Amino acid sequence: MPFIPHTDKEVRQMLDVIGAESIDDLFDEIPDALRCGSLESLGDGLWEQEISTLMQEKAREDGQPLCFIGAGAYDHHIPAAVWQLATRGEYYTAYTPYQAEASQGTLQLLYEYQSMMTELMAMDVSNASLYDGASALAEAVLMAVRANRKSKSRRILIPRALHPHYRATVHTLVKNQGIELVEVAYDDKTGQTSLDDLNRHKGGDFAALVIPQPNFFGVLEDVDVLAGWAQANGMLSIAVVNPLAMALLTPPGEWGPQGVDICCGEGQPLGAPLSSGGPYFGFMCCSQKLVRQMPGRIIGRTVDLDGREGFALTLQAREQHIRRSKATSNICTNQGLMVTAATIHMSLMGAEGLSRIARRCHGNLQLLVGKLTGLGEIEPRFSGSVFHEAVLTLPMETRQVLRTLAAHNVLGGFDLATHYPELGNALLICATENRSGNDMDKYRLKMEQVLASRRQGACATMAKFD
Amino acid sequence: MPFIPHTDKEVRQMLDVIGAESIDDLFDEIPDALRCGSLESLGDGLWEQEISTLMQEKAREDGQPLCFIGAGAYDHHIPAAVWQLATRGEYYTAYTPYQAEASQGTLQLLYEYQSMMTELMAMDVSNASLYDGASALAEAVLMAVRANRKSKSRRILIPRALHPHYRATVHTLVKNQGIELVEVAYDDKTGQTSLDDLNRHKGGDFAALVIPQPNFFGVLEDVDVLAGWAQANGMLSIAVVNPLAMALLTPPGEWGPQGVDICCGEGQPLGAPLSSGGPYFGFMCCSQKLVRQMPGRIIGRTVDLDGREGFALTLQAREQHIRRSKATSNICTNQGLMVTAATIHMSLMGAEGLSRIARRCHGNLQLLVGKLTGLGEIEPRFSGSVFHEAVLTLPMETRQVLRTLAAHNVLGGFDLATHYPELGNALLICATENRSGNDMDKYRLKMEQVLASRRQGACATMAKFD
Amino acid sequence: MLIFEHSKPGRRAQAQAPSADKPAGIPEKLLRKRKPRLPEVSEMQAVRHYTRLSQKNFSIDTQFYPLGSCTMKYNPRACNSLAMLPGLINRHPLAPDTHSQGFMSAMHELQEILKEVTGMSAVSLAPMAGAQGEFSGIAMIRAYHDARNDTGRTEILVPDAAHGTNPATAVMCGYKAREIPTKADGDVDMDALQDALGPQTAGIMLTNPSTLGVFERRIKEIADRVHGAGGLLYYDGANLNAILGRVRPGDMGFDVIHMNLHKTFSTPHGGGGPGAGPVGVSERLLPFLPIPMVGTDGRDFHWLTEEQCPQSIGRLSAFAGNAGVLLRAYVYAKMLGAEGMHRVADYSTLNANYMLKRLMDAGFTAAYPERRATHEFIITLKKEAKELGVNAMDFAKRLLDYGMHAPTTYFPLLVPECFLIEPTETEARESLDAFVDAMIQIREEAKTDAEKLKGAPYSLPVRRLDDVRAARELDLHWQPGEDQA
Amino acid sequence: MLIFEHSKPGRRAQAQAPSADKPAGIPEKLLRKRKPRLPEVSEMQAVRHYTRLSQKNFSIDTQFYPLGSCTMKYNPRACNSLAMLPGLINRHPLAPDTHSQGFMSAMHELQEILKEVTGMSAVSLAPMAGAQGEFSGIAMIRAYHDARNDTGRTEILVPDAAHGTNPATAVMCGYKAREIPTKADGDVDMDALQDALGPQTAGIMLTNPSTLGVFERRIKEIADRVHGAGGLLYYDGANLNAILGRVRPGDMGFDVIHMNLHKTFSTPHGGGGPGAGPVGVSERLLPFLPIPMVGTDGRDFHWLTEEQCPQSIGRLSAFAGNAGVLLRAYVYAKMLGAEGMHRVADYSTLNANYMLKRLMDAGFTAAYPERRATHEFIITLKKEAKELGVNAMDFAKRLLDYGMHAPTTYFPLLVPECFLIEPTETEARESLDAFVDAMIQIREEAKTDAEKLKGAPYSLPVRRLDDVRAARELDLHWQPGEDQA
Ligand SMILES: Cc1ncc(COP(=O)(O)O)c(C=O)c1O
Ligand SMILES: Cc1ncc(COP(=O)(O)O)c(C=O)c1O
Repeated sequence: MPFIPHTDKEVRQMLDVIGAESIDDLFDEIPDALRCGSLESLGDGLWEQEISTLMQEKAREDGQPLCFIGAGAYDHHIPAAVWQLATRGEYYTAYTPYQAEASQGTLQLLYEYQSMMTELMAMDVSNASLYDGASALAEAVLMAVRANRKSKSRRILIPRALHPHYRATVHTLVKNQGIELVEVAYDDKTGQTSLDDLNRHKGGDFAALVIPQPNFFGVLEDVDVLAGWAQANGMLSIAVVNPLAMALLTPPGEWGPQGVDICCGEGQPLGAPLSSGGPYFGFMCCSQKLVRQMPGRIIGRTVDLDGREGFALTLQAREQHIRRSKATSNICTNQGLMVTAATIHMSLMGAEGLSRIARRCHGNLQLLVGKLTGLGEIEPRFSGSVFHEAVLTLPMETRQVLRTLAAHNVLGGFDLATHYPELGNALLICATENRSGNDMDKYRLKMEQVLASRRQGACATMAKFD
Repeated sequence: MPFIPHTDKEVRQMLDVIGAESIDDLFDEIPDALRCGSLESLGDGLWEQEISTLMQEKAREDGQPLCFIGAGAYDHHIPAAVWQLATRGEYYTAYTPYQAEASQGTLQLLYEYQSMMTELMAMDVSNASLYDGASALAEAVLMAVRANRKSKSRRILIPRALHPHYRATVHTLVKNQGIELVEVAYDDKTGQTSLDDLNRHKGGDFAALVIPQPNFFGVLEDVDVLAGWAQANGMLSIAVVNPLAMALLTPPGEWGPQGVDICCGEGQPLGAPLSSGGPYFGFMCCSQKLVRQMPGRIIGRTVDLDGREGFALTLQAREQHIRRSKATSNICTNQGLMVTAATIHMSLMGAEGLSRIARRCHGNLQLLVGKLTGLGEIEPRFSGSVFHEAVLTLPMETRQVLRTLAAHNVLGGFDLATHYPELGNALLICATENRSGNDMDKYRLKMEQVLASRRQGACATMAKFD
Repeated sequence: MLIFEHSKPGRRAQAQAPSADKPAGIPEKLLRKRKPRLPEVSEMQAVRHYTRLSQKNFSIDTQFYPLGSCTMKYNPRACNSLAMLPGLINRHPLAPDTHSQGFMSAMHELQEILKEVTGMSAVSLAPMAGAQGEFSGIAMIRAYHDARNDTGRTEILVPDAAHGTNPATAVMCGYKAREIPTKADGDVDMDALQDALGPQTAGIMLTNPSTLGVFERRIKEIADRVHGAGGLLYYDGANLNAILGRVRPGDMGFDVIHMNLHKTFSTPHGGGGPGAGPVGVSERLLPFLPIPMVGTDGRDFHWLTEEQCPQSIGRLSAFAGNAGVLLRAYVYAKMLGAEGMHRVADYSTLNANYMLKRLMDAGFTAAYPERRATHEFIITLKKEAKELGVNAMDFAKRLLDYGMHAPTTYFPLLVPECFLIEPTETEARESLDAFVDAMIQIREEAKTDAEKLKGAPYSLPVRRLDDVRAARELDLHWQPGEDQA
Repeated sequence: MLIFEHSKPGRRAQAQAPSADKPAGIPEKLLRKRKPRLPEVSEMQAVRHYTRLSQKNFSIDTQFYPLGSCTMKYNPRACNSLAMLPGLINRHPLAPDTHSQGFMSAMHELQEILKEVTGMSAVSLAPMAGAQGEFSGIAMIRAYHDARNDTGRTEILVPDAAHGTNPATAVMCGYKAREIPTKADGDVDMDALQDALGPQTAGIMLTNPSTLGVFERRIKEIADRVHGAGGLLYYDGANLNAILGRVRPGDMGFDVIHMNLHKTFSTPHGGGGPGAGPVGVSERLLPFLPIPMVGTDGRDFHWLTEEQCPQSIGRLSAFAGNAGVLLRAYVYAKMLGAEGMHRVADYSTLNANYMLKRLMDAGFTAAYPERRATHEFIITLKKEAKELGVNAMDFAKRLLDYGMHAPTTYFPLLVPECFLIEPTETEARESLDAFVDAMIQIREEAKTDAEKLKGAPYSLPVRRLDDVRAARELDLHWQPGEDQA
């Protein structure tokens, strides 16, 4: 019986104290008719060696391909110290710091995290995390609807150039409250959110405009204009940003005449491994005046009975455990451990380190685009300047190309066909600092072979190449 | 400059305090003629991402073969908790507990380790580690020569059936003190140390007899007889044992009429990964009366000024930092972290757990021997009962067999040809609990193919099989 | 000392980022002008700072942590290391199926395991915590009614003892949350329930055992009545630990449930997450499960998304939820097997009943003295508050000095001066005894020096903190310049 | 509380070992009758116990640790994780070359790196710590003389300041250790050296900078004289950190050296090891290097053993030394590169000189006030002992209360009331200042309340321990039955 410390003798002694005959007796309030069988389909438990072997096999099976997919999850180097510290039992096996005095480690760390995020985003306040980037945007939308006193509308302007999964997630999470997402088109040439299309909504009543930076295509938006437009039209502005990019790009707090109202995004680039999509964490910052509308935990600095500095959960009156049905959100457990990792990650990298990584990724992307377009039949799809990711147009079906590349253990990028059929044979690529020059050359070579075999009309034989 | 915290400003300020112009000035006592160049062949430093990639490549290169080699290093399962705890900074980055009050963690752990080892070996006292099993035996030999007041001899009886690398190591480490190792033959039929050969030395003046259990062939010695023989002949007895086996087999403290005087061995099976042969740790226990002859650190329990229990290094008068040229050994840094792991490992396994693993390994060996001898042309070499390892005789050159198996990523065992040419085509095999039935079947299949292709006189074509 | 106070301009952890070129092709106006003032520390300074900070936490790995409703049981270390194997941790969420069979096979098997232990027809692993599981569940109930054009249902019933996430979730799904009172014996007030039911009832959210630490005995009747009124039953799985292998939500009549894998399946709480809150449903809610899920043709595994599940309530996250947490739960479940699963409930229940009995024998007041404890139970310190002038908070803070984390205090709200105590199955009897002994001791201290108790804790990095000031004089981040002060 | 005191008969960490058959084929008389009384605890109990125990340690990751002669610098976390990559950690030491090229290439490159930084002709990585490196070095000197039939050499010269391992090593190699005194300025007494030299001289063991924290300026002259007498020079590499990239032992005239990779190359000290003590030699000692080493044909790598090295002093361990430690050193060296290596000496020297100056300015007494500090230095608290009645031990224990590990005390033996202080290059100036401030503060405390100081430490898990009792009433292991007491 793994993990259970009781000896037979103790069980008998404890039952004696209780005054019960057997453990079965302790379940005597459960109606007989409801009792279940023995879960036998679960089989025997494995001991640690067996499960280790099994997991190693599964890990091996997935083959560690060479990956040029970004699309919202990025393969960054994480300093070894980050997870060696974050998995220390004292962080790993504690819970939400309800007893502040016994949780100063986590609390101070979260306060430091909030400090780092407000700096990075140039915003007034930060919460201590939400689930992920997509759901954080949903919370931001709900918050904007609550907070925008000027608007009676439950409508939100959301760019089509925003990550399609984010749009889907927001839809799931807000539709039941009657909130409507109105799509803003992108400019077919630049890939930026279309000002023309936006201007169609001028004068309309919307609670907020969502502004991605960079957008899903890697294209950089003209954020000053967009933030200014929102303000001028009585809407709140919600930034959705890549936090690593913010070491390099103008942060949301400085967009337009007075910065955005809310900013949020995916924290994964700050120390979370790819890990099949999670756990990551959503971050959220806002202006001071909106702090009481913020969802999630917030940590404050205060003093103890002796006047010594200490940290505690604060503004709990926003939260479900106090406010119940009137809470700003139902969120309870959030992504504490990922924030622990992110805080350590940011401490190790510093502003200069993050900026260097951002520049390196960006440099790699440019290299890769150069290598692939150098093959002659591949073109950048958009003219807008990009950061870290870009869309290419291929001379043949993207799905076909990717499948052949994958057979050679190269994941060539993200196929835009499903979400943006209007783009034709479009491919979203990314090359983080973890991709070397050799890696990119390998990609180029494989791509060259795909294109060559297409010219020979013999794509099917490609698998023979090496 | 990795790992150096100084900013340029600080350097200037610090130099000002010192009253120096530059860092170069601080080296002005080094004669000019001795100054060296810039070490440029070392090249540029790699950042963490680069060295990570490099090490991953090297690790991949070695291919994680299926391993049936034992021969003194065993691929056991190590509970995940062991190294997650042992690499906690407080254990990993502390040093020898010279300041006892600031090192109670390590000190108590070492005291617990000593307690576990005396229990496992049924001996009076244990030290806190030596380098490895082979060098521990050398220390035991030196200790026996110092301690055996009855004998004036500097000669030691050492079985040929002891690990050849142990014999070589002991030779290196003791020969300069004029100590002579006299080999005792093994019985060609049983594989046990030959009593007949031993009796040739009856009445001779020897400081000690070394008794392995099991011996290098995996064969179990008749330890009661050997320990009794040593005592009867005025020699000290030195046991060299596999600590895991001691969960199952009679421990050295109970051999013969009154147990051995010294026991030592390789601690690796207690929580140290294979890791290319190290770091492991040597353990050593002895009878109470020899404690002041023991090399290495020893921890004692004592009290503090308030009468509270605490732990400290003790009997330091044996050690080089106090006794200098009169110390029992020159050992200083030993294998603390490995002992930390071993202590946690033993706590998790308990006596029952160790015994189960020992039995499982033993069961696997028997399975494997059965599978291989079932092929018809392979025979067990010795008739003596074995634990965990065994010698087989092959119908063709061992080296050739192993090479072909290795080409199929199976490491088939240890070739005895170099160290025991008299054994002919002999192979030492081992199958720990980490080898599954499938693994053993794979070995059998590959061996079958080797034998088959030999029959067809076409060993060279073997590489084509799968 | 804050990490910022270790910072010096120009200091860097230089092993962590090589120099890099100026970014090409990005218009100047989009580039950041002023660097964010993140800490500038050496690698060792960061390591030392966060190592020492960690030591200021209580945690399962260091203390008994009987925080009711949170199931703070041992988190096996193997779950951590196996979920972090290079091949798993480096898998991109959008990797093609050809490079995902290992991962997907584990996820599929986890779906099957969770179906089996809960008695539901299908499971989606997508929700990222309990509250998101609740959201999915209630959204599915809504989708179900909508699909049947049964649009007049506007209320979700919630017992007054329910966790705060329940009513908050109902509201997030566009419902009104209506409270149902509890009877003195801890069961739902059936009359009040009957009164509340009607054509406006979309469903009810229950956990069983309830947050009062007792098993709702009339669950079948409740199910019948709610179903009779056209509503559906939602099971809040936070307390699943109590009944694993004993009784299954599906068999009790629930239509939809969530599980807290960070509780029942022992994934770590991480100082506040990440968790995972998979949802299971009965046949009729199956079309509405959140995506993505893993499907199989019996040989290979593939993702089920919008295409295959057009009626799904949709996507809850950018990718597939907290995959790394799910892997940990998978490892845990595989290690337990059928028998281990069963024993979780057995021993967590044994521990709770033992503690309850010992506390009652020592003169403490059980909130539901006539009832069996489940995996947790409640005592009320009302009497002590009145007679000795020390309340539940004082006991809680003083327990910290005794080296134990406090139980959940002041929740559920309906029990005054309440301690919700959950020892979990992984605690040895010694911990339970030590807790009871500490409680007795603290009561003695209260008798002789109540004031002293009110000053507790004394042995922690800080003494009792001023929450009021924290909320009034908001100080939510470090201010540049502080380190120079 | 000892782990044994958490034990209960029959309790087990059951995830860790499945049941197994009775062993077949082993004669009954060889089987153990009584089980060893190892702890019987649950996995959580072990984890909790050893997590909490760890918190009772000072370490580099938690405190400033200026333990002279030990080079307690930051141990990069990447070295740990990369040396523990699955492929590396699972490699069997006897795996064939076909399955070892990755590992061997790293070892070969490390040999080359160490040659370069020390200026020696060849390096063997075999020794498992400094003392075993010393053994190998002196054994090689002996082998050299023997090979030349120069058998009358029976003495190894050792300065009185030398580390204890030096004379102990000489004896282990069958030599007599003869002490050479040090002059008041910290350099070796050349006259005494000259007197000691003779046909009986096998060699001399030196470290430079010496353990007195000063650079031996007349090293070339010493080398000439010792060589002139037919002896060889051994370099104790414990202090290599001070001179990396500034001066090389090979260039100073040493014939053989060891390095402490756990010092200079920042592999962790692990609470007392493991270390690694590779040896480097000049051309004439090359044939005698300990085996195994890694050789190469320019393309592939192979082991060099007895066969290729018939004159080798032989094997020092069962396999190839502390390979995992060597991998950590390799990673460290690769991260540093040429420039990083150089900076180690620069900044460790800067830190030491800064601390020395600040302490002197504060009125503390340098042992060698006229000399530059190297990477470490000595102060003597003789004056404080006399005037205030508190000795170096009292200062040391009180420093612990200030949250810093004490320097090395009472070594080298020739300096009374001695503190050997080695800050290392990875400490920030703040740590150095905090140490100096603490020393000043402690001296103030001594002036007002010397008795209090003698009771230090006060803030650690225990107060000052009774070493005398520990050695007199030997209690070296737990006794079964204690837990029942
Ligand atoms: C009874 C109950 N329901 C729901 C929840 C919410 O779960 P989570 O924190 O994972 O969102 C909790 C957890 O705190 C709980 O205890
Ligand atoms: C000067 C000096 N020489 C030799 C040694 C011995 O090294 P090790 O402890 O690695 O055996 C040490 C280390 O303590 C030392 O400081």
